[in-house]
Parts: sequence; C-alpha cells; structure tokens
Amino acid sequence: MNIRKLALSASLCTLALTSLAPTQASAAAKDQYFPVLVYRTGAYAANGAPWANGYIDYLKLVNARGGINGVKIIFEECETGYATDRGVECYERLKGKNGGATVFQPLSTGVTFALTEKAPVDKIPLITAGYGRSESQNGAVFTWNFPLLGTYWVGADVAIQYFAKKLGGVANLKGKKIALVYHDSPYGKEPIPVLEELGKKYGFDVQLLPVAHPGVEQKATWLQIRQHRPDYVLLWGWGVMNSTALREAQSTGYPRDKMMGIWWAGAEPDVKDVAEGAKGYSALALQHGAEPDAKVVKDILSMVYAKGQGTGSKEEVGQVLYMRGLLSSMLGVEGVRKAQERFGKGKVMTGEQVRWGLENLNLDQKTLDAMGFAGVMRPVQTSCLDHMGSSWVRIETWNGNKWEFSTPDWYQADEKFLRPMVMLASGKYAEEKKLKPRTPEECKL
Amino acid sequence: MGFFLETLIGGLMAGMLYSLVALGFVLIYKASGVFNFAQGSMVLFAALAMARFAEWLPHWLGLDSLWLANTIAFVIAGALMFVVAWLIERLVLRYLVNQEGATLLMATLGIAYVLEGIGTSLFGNNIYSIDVGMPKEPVFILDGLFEGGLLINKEDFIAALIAALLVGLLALFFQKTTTGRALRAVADDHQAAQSIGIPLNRIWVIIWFVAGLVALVAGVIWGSKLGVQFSLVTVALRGLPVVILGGLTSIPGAIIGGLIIGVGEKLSEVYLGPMIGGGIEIWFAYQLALVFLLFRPQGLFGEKIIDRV
Amino acid sequence: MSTANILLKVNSIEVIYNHVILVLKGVSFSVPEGGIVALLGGNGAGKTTTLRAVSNLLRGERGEVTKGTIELRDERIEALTPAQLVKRGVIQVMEGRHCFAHLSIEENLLTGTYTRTDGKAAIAETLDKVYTYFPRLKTRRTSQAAYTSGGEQQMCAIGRALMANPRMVLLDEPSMGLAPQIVDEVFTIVKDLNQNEGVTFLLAEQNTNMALRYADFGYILENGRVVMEGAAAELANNEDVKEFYLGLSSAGRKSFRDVKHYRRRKRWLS
Amino acid sequence: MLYRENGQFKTTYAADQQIFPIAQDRWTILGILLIAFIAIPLLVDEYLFRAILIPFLILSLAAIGVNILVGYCGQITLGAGAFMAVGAYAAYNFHIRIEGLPLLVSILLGGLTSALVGIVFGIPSLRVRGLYLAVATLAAQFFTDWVFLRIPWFTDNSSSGSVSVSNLQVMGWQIDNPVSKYLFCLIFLTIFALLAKNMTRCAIGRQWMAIRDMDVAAEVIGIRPLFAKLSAFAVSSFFVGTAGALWGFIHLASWEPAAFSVDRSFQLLFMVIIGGLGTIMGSLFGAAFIVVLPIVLNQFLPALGGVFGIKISTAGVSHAELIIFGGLIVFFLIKEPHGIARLWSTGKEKLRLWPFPH
Repeated sequence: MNIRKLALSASLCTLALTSLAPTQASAAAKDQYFPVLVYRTGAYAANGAPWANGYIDYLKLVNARGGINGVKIIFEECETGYATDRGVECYERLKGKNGGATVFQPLSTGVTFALTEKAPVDKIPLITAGYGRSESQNGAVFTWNFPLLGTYWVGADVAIQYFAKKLGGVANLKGKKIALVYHDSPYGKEPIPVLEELGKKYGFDVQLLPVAHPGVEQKATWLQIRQHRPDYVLLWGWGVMNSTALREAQSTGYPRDKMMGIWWAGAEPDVKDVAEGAKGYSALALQHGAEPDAKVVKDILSMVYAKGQGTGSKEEVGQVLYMRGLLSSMLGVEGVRKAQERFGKGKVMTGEQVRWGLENLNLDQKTLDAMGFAGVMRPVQTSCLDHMGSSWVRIETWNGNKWEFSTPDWYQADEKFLRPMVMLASGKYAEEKKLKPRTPEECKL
Repeated sequence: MGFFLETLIGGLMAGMLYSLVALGFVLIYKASGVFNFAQGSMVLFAALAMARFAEWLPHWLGLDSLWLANTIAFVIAGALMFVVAWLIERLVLRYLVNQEGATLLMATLGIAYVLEGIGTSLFGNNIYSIDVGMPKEPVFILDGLFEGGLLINKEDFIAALIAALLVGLLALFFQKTTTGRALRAVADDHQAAQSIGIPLNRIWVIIWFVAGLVALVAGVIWGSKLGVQFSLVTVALRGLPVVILGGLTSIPGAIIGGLIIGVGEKLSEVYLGPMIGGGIEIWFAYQLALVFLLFRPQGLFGEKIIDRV
Repeated sequence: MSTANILLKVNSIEVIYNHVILVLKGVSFSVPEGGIVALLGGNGAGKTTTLRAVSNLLRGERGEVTKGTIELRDERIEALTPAQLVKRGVIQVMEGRHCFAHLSIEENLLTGTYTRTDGKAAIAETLDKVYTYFPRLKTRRTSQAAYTSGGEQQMCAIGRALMANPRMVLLDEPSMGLAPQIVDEVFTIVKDLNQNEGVTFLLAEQNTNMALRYADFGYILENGRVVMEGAAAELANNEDVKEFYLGLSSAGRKSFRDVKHYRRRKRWLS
Repeated sequence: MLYRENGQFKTTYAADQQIFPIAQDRWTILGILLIAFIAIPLLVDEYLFRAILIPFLILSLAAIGVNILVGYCGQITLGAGAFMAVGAYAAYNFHIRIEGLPLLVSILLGGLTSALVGIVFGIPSLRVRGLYLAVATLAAQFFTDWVFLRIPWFTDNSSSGSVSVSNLQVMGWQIDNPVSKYLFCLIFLTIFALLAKNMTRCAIGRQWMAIRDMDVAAEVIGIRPLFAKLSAFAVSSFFVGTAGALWGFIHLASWEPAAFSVDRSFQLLFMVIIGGLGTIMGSLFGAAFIVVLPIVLNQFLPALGGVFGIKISTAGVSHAELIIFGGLIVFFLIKEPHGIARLWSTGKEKLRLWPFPH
C-alpha cells in the first residue's frame, strides 16, 4: 500500500468514525428537535413513505407559519426498514442530538414494544397514533406511551359494531362467522383478545388466519375463506399484504364488500393497483380519510410545495397515509405548544415537558378549525390517566377510483367494554415490571 | 371433495410458479456450481424493470397499444438482464474461479444487495402493476358435480402453461446442445473445464443471462398476479425447498419438486393449519423437503453424491 | 537444439502465490516441436506451478507470473486465457486427472471438443482415434467417470485433451497414484502419440526413472529453480541424478544407512 | 522489525502449546483486553455502547458459535437465528417461571436448551450435506419462528407475542446502564471465546476439522461422525443460544420472534464467511464488519454528500448503503476469499519478513 492510499483510507476512516460519534447536546438548544423514524425502503416502503412525507411536511408547515410560538423545528430522518433492531439503533442515534429529542413516533408496533422499555429511562414520549400497544392507553402504567386517537382494540370493537349495524343489530351477530386475516406479528395479533371477547359476548365465531411476513403468499388463506365462507373478513394487514389480500379475494371470488380493513389497510397504495378489483372494499378510517380539500392540505400546498420544499410528490398530498403522518406530526407539535403554555412560551421544551403537554392536550373544535383541520378530525382531549383521548372512527369505501365515506356515521369504541381489558392488561404489565402505577395526585405535579 | 380438488389445483398452480423460481437456481448451479441466492433479487429487478418501462414507454413514445408497450418493455428488461449477467461475470465470477461453495454463495448474497439497491433506486419503491391482460376473475366449472362449482383461476392456469413451456425449452437446450454439455462440465470442475479450453467467462454470461430471462418471466407472472414490489425477493425463499427437494442439478426435479411443495403446503395449511394455529405453510414446505432428503440426500432427481476418498 | 523448431520458450519466470509466497525463482527452459520434455523434481520443486504458468491456470490458484516471459512460437502468451491457448493448440492435463465426475467417459471426451470448429465428422474421427489409442476407454464409454479406476481416469483425461486436436500437451504427474504397470501403459501411449501424431509433450514427473526413459530432454527443478538440464540419456547417467532421484550410486544399490543426508547444493548450482 | 520471535525459545511443551506462542501477540491481546475492560468504559459515550458495541459483542459470540459449526465442522447452517430465538425464549421462560433463579443461570440454561434443540435439528446432517443441509437448516429457522409466534405458552400468553424483561441483576450488580451491559457482554464473550479457542485446539476440535475436510476419510480413521457432528451442533447452538439470550435480555429488553428472523441467520453466516471460516478471531472481525459497516455508511453517506453539496434523501442513503454493502462484500471475497482473518495473518506474515517482501 503506498502512502497516498494509506493517507486516503486513513482520512476516510476518521471521517467515518467522526460521523459515528453523534454531536452531543449543545448546552442551550435553540430549536425544537423532532427525530423522524421512517421506512422508505424495503417491503413496507410503499406505505411508510407517504406517512413520513406527511409527517415532515407538517413540520415544514409549522416552520413556514413561524414555528411553535416562534420556536423553529428541526428534524432528521432515520431509516428503520421496519426492522426492530434498526429502529432501536436509530432511536439511540437520534435521541441525544440537538439538545434531545422531543418525541418519537416509530410507526412500527415492533419498534414501539422495544422503545417502551427505553423511553422511560431517557424520558422521551412515544406517540403511536393509531398503533402501538393497546393497553398503553393507561397512562398510569405506560407513562411515556401515547396511543393517541385510537388503539387496535378500538378498531376491533368498531369493526364489530359496524358489522352488527349492517346485519341490523348485535343480536344478529349470533352464529355468524368472522375471519381475521392478520399480519403474523405483534401488530396483527393486537386485536385478537378483543375479537375473542366480543365473540363470546355476542356469540359469533372468530376464525384466525395468520399471514406470514411480508404477506405475498395468501393462496391457502383465501382457499380456507372460500371453504368456510365467513360472513365478514377483517383484514389486519400492512404494506403489500393488503393489496395481495384484495387480489386473492378477487381471484377466489370473495365479495369485497364483505371485507373490512383496519385503518392501516385502507390507504391508496393498498388498493390503487387492484383498482376495480377492490371496488366495494371498506376500511376503518381513523377519523380522517383522504382529505384533499382540507385547509391544512391547501396550506401545505401553498406554503411548502409552492416553494419547492415539498418532501414527496404533490399528488400524494392529502392521501390517507399522508394525512395520518400529518396528524401524528400535528399531535406532537401541539404537545409542545401545550407544554409551552405551562413552562414558558417561545422556549424549547424537553421530552419531560412535552409529556406534560401531551397529557393535557385539549384540541377543541375551534383550535382544530384554526389550524385547518376542520372536517379532518374531531376534538381530542387527553389526561394523565388516559393517554389515548377520545377516539372516533368512520368507515370509508373504495369506489374503484378513490376512497370515500359511504356513511356519515362516526363510531366510538365501547369504553365500558374496553376499559376493563385495558386495566387488566396494563396491570399485568405493571406487575411484571414491578412498576407502581401513578396516582391522580402524582399526575398533578 | 370439491374443496379438496380446489386446494389440489391451487397447490399445483402455485407449485408451477415455485418451479419457475427454482429453475433459476438450478440453471446457475448446474453450470457454475454457484448457489445463487440473488435469484430473488433478479426476479425483483427484472419485474421492476418490466413494470416501470411498460409504464414509462407510453409516455415517452406516445404509444397507446398496451401490447406493444409490454413487448418493448419485456425486450428492454431482457436486455437489462443480459447487462446484469455480463456485469456479474465481469466484476465478480471471473475473480472467484475455483473458490469454495460457501464463498460463492456469499458473493451472490452481495450481488443480491447490490441488485436490490440499484433496482429500487432506479425504479422506485412502491407497488407497481404489470398488466399483461391476464384475466383476474375466477371461473367455476363442474357446477353440477360439486356444490358451488370448482374454482379455477384462469390466470394461474395460463401462468402454469407458460412455465411449463419455458421448462420444456430449457430442457431441450440442455440435452441437445454442445453448450449444454459444456455447462455440465463446468459445474463439475471449473479448472478442468478451463484446462480443456471451455471459456468459463462466456459460459457464465450465457447461463446467468438465461437465468435472468427465467427470472424475468417469473417476475412478470408474479407481478401480474400480485403486483411488483420489494417483497418479490422473498419468493426466493419459497423456491429453496423446491430446489433441494427436486435436486440442485435437475430441471425435471425443479418441476416435480415445485408441484410437490405447492400441493403439500396448500394441503397442509388448509387441513392441518386450523388444528395447530395456521401459518404453517412455509415451514411445512421445508420440513417436507427435509423428509424427502432423509431418504435421498441429493434430492429426488439430483445427481448422486459421489464419495471417493 | 536449434531455435528454428522451438515451440515453447520459457524465459526466467517468477511466480508468486497470494502476493507473498515466491514459488518460481527464475525458471527457463524450452520445448522443441515434436519433442517430449520432462520437468523433474521432488514435491514442491515447482513443476506444477511451471505448467500452470504456461497454461495460464495460475489465476484460479491466486498465483501470478511477476517476471519473465513465456513464448509460444515467438508469441507472448502470458496474458491469454486458457481457452485462447487451447485454440492455439496447447492443452494441459491436470495433476490428479480431474475428470468430470458426473459425466460419462464419452461425454468427458466430447467436452474436449468445445473449441473445435471443424464439424461433427472431424470430431467423430478424433473420437475413433482416441478409442484406438485407449481401447480401455471404449469399453467404459457409458460409465460415470467417477466410478472408473485411476488408470482409466488418467487415460480419460489425456484422451479428453487429445479431443481438442492439440499440438502440445502439458502433462502433469501422469503417474501419480497408478500401479507401475498402468504407468508403463500410459507412458507407452504418450510415446506413441508423440511419434505417430507428432504431439509435443511437456511432462512434469516425480517418477524420474520412468520419465527419463520416455523423454528426449529433461530439466531438474529444485526449490523453484532449474538446477540441471540435459538430454534424457545424459541425465539418467549423471551421478547426482542417480543418487538423488534414482536411488542409485556408482557403487550400485546402497543400503539406506549410507544414503547421504545432505545435498551438495554447490555442485548443483555450479 | 518489532514483530520477530527471535530469541523466544520454547523449553517446555506447555510453552509451545500456548494459544499465543509469540510474546508480542500475548502483549497485544493483553493490551486489547485492558482497553476493552478499562479504557472503553471510561471513554465511550452511550450511543456507541448501545448501538454498536453491545450488538457487536453479542453477535460476535453468536458468530463464534456459527463458526464452530460452519468453519470448524463444515456444516453450513442458515438456521442460526432460530437457535438464538430458542436461547432467548428459553431463558425468558426460565427467568419468569422459576422464581429467584439467578440471571446467569437463566441465560446459561437458555443456551443449554438451545444446544438440545440444536442436536435435534443436527440429526439431518448425518444424512444430508453441503447446500442441501444449509437449506434443511432453514426448516429449523421457519419452524421456530412459527412456534414462538403461535404457541402462547412460550411468550407467557402475551397477546401480542412480544415479551420483555427488566430489573436484571447478577449477584447484586444491577445491569441497567450501558456500561454494565457492555461489561456483562464482554465478560461473556471473553470467557466463551477462550473456551472456543481451546475446544478447537483439543481432540474434539480436531475431530470436527477432520469431518469438515473429508468426512468419509475421517470416518475411516475412526472418528464417529454421529458424535462429532452432533457435538458440533450442540456446542455451536449453545454459543448461539447464549448469544440469543443476551440479545433478548441485554440488548433489546423487549423482543418478538422477528428479532431472530431468517435475516439474522444470514447475517451470522455473513459474519463468519467475511471474517474467515475456521478462526475465532475471524468471527470477531466479521461481526465488527457486518455490525458497524451499515451504520457507518448510513451516517457517513449524508456527510459525504454534504461535502460535495449534495443532499441525499433517506431512501437514497439506504439504497446506496445496500449497494455499497453488497459491493464491499463481493470486493472482500474477491480480494480475500478466506476472510478478514486471513488478511490479518497475511499481514502478520509480511510484518515478520519486513522489510523484505518474500
């Protein structure tokens, strides 16, 4: 090896090593720092990318509107590839940068599980809007998790409500067969306890049909569905699994209007390529659907995209997953805003302060309208003990061309039914971890 | 009974598609002794190229015939696979003559990463569709005999026919040509083949190109069925039990193996799955292959493993 | 030896394996058209490496020729591929035979014709010729090569090389692992081929006795250097060769007790 | 010039049989150990511990296990991830089901369980060889993936199939901060590496290598393939299972079967082949290469792009990462098919001769 080569490789190595050592927290950060865990590659990229674009575009919009009471936002992406260990590495890499992370939103149930153990140590809240572990609604035990807007148990409960409604009342559920086609991972398994409980309660039969990651092989699953002819199929998929399920349904002739997807199975990438073949397929909508007409979307187009600063392509702005990312982002920002009300406007908030903000969120209709979210979502209020806030679900249907709301109804989960399950599951968790649940008094601090 | 037949047919159709992937493995293994783990990535790469060019060409050239756009896209994708084959030989295999199997296998994993990276950065990461005009809706036959009729999927049926045709052509190519014999010689002993003047380089380009074409056909069929997306690389994992069941060096083995695996996994999932929780087809396929291996360690049709000290 | 009919000329080549191991330290020799030249020497002397350097099979073993030249009829051939060399009529039969284990004997032979472009009839003719030289192969034509005996495999390997219609064959250790009788048979055929077909042979052998009996000219290699050269008959009568390679000395057969335990390098190198 | 063994005379057999017969090597290793145990905990920040060093140590341990099977005994396996999973879930079950069982014991019992399972899945190796065996081991991989997903007992009936542990301590030593986790894993790795090194130097190691190089010949000279192969499977799975338990308990603290997917198996095989088959040192090199490289690339590429004023998107970075990672693997294999360990020993060889080239 000659000297030049040696020098070159040595300097490359140093550069590489210095890039490894994260820049340590500067003493007084001037900006609010949002790390963004994304996946734009791999098997789930088609669904991960629009979510991430919405998430980041909203942060850009907030900056364009002048920041959070003047505090600018900086953000940084890290690619997880929907893999837990990569997600953990990203978390470790980003959490200490730029004065400390504000919130993390992993967009992966697996990563959420791993970070649930780490967040309390680092004192960084986790927002898992519409995913994550369902029992983490209990803020007394899961002090750093925020499954805002809805959990999978809510989703399962609403799906059954909807089926009951279509059948003309819960009494008619008796003897019916409902098949759950689910992604064989913690994500897909979340609704099972609720469905089984409800099955016992109303007397319907739940058939569990797991589909292995990444979900491109479903022939046997749909043959079984053809054999058992369930009255409804509940699709709990993610990424390519959803479109595959619809194609298989088409090729085995299962009526699409008897299929219902969770909100992660109800976006454009899931149905676009199946187009006509998916017509009539419905999915739960976590409050919003595709919202091209919302004011916030128009603001983004005029204040971000018009200046050429858009993250993704213009066409995708306002689509379902884009909106989901945008909402998640907004919730984080509002947490900071709320925290500033208490800890000082125009200051950069720490993770701990943001947690207080998220626990005291109160987005009423007026605030939402002002932010441009009219018609996109309903008011949300959280508390120290309820980390989910109120949850509203609508039903959207694919008409072969776009998602639309078939009925104007809004659904809410049956709190009387779910609350005990949440308490039971979180109690078990607290016992395992030897955690002492927070009391309402501690909350006030 | 009707349902059993349906499952059986479904399994056979799926099996035919596995065979197509398995065929890619067999071709390359036979000719170069390389166990090509990049086969799945080649399927993805070829399918992505096909899907995207079929989408772009009408824009670029103002074509409005779907058929024409598809044909040109297919040719372009085929040409790309040739370039891939040539580059792989030029940049990798050439320098790994006479290395151990494990090293070669690792090199193909490296190639797989590179192909995935290049493929997705050139062609994108979303779900794309290949529309070659395959019928999607199911057909029901023998209504009278069984309740609800027998479900036959026209698309699967056509796919299976194409696969069978391709296999037939390849078998001929291998049995009847001088190149075929040279390929087998190379598989046995790189160096000896080299010493008698068989140009390894050319043989490898040929065989990787043929495997690339097989990958392209597989990609088009799978893509038309399920959409083209990153997960296509996992079809390689479905092809593996097929190859070891049929034998790494046997083209008929890939077919029979594919059918056995296809039928085995669908029947097991449908009849055994519900009893023990479902989702068993992938490991069942592997276990099935393993059981066969215990009786014939070289696979059903593989060349006998020759032990001489 | 006149330069006019020299087929192969190797000029002080140096070969390094794996960038560190220096194996040939300047080997020079030449092979006349139509001759049989033997490279002799013990294990690790560099015989096989020399042959591989000529036939360009070194690359597969991570070796390279770093110095010196190799010329075939005045053409430099270091940069050619083995296939190009076969086209020019030089083919190597590798040590340890290397038959294609899963192919039948006849298929093995036919693989040797890959570079030929003179049509099926000519190939069939060559096949007949090979079968006449090696009648044993004809009887085993359909058996899998792996299951034939060592002698048959050696014959198969030589026959396979002949199928390419070579002008020159590099033969590496044809006697390895074979019974003396079979070795004789193989060498007789080599001699016949040389005389009847005019094929030039470059032979690497440990079996000095046998090699010198059939070769015209010999080079003795030791530690990657040529230490002695001469006509075969001359070498066979050389005292040192007798003592070190043939196990004989002027006093006839010696008892093992009296065998010299050192080598008089000075004399070799002078 | 410094690296010469001149003047170091071996006067006893024991001295000749040392692991590092050259004094300079002994000093280097001692120095590395000192740095690893004392300097690193003092100097390194939390991110390096959590994201790089701890995964590196644990995966090195697993890679040593895989190397015993693949490198020393010649049985290619693609099911290493499965044995990690067995180790992790078994340790978890021991941990929660037996009150008061010390952590160390749980982890080692996890390893032992994995060894037993390894023996079961090693049985096909008596019949099936080479690539066929490699694919057959995938059966183990997919089977265990399924078992831990589907049978709730193993995950303590957790509804999601994900399990977690906390409050880890060994004899009063709380393992909760990065430094203690790092040291805990380092102790494991040091002891196990030494164990492996010695095992491969004694009779059983020689049996494995005989089987690897030519199993028929080995059988002929009286080595029992049954014992040799199954012991390799058992020892290897023990190492891998222990690593799996550490991965679950120490690194992740909360995990699901996907943490030990087939990708993990491939990753481990990568490590031993890139690092060098049949060397303990190589397993460490390989683990370092495979763990560190993607992370470095991931952070280095945007920085590099920044130097040239190009902003690379996240997707672009990961694509480039894939391409470069794959390219480097191929490059390494071409440059040195026998792995980094061979590069290392070639380097040492050169150093010995330096300043002469040959």
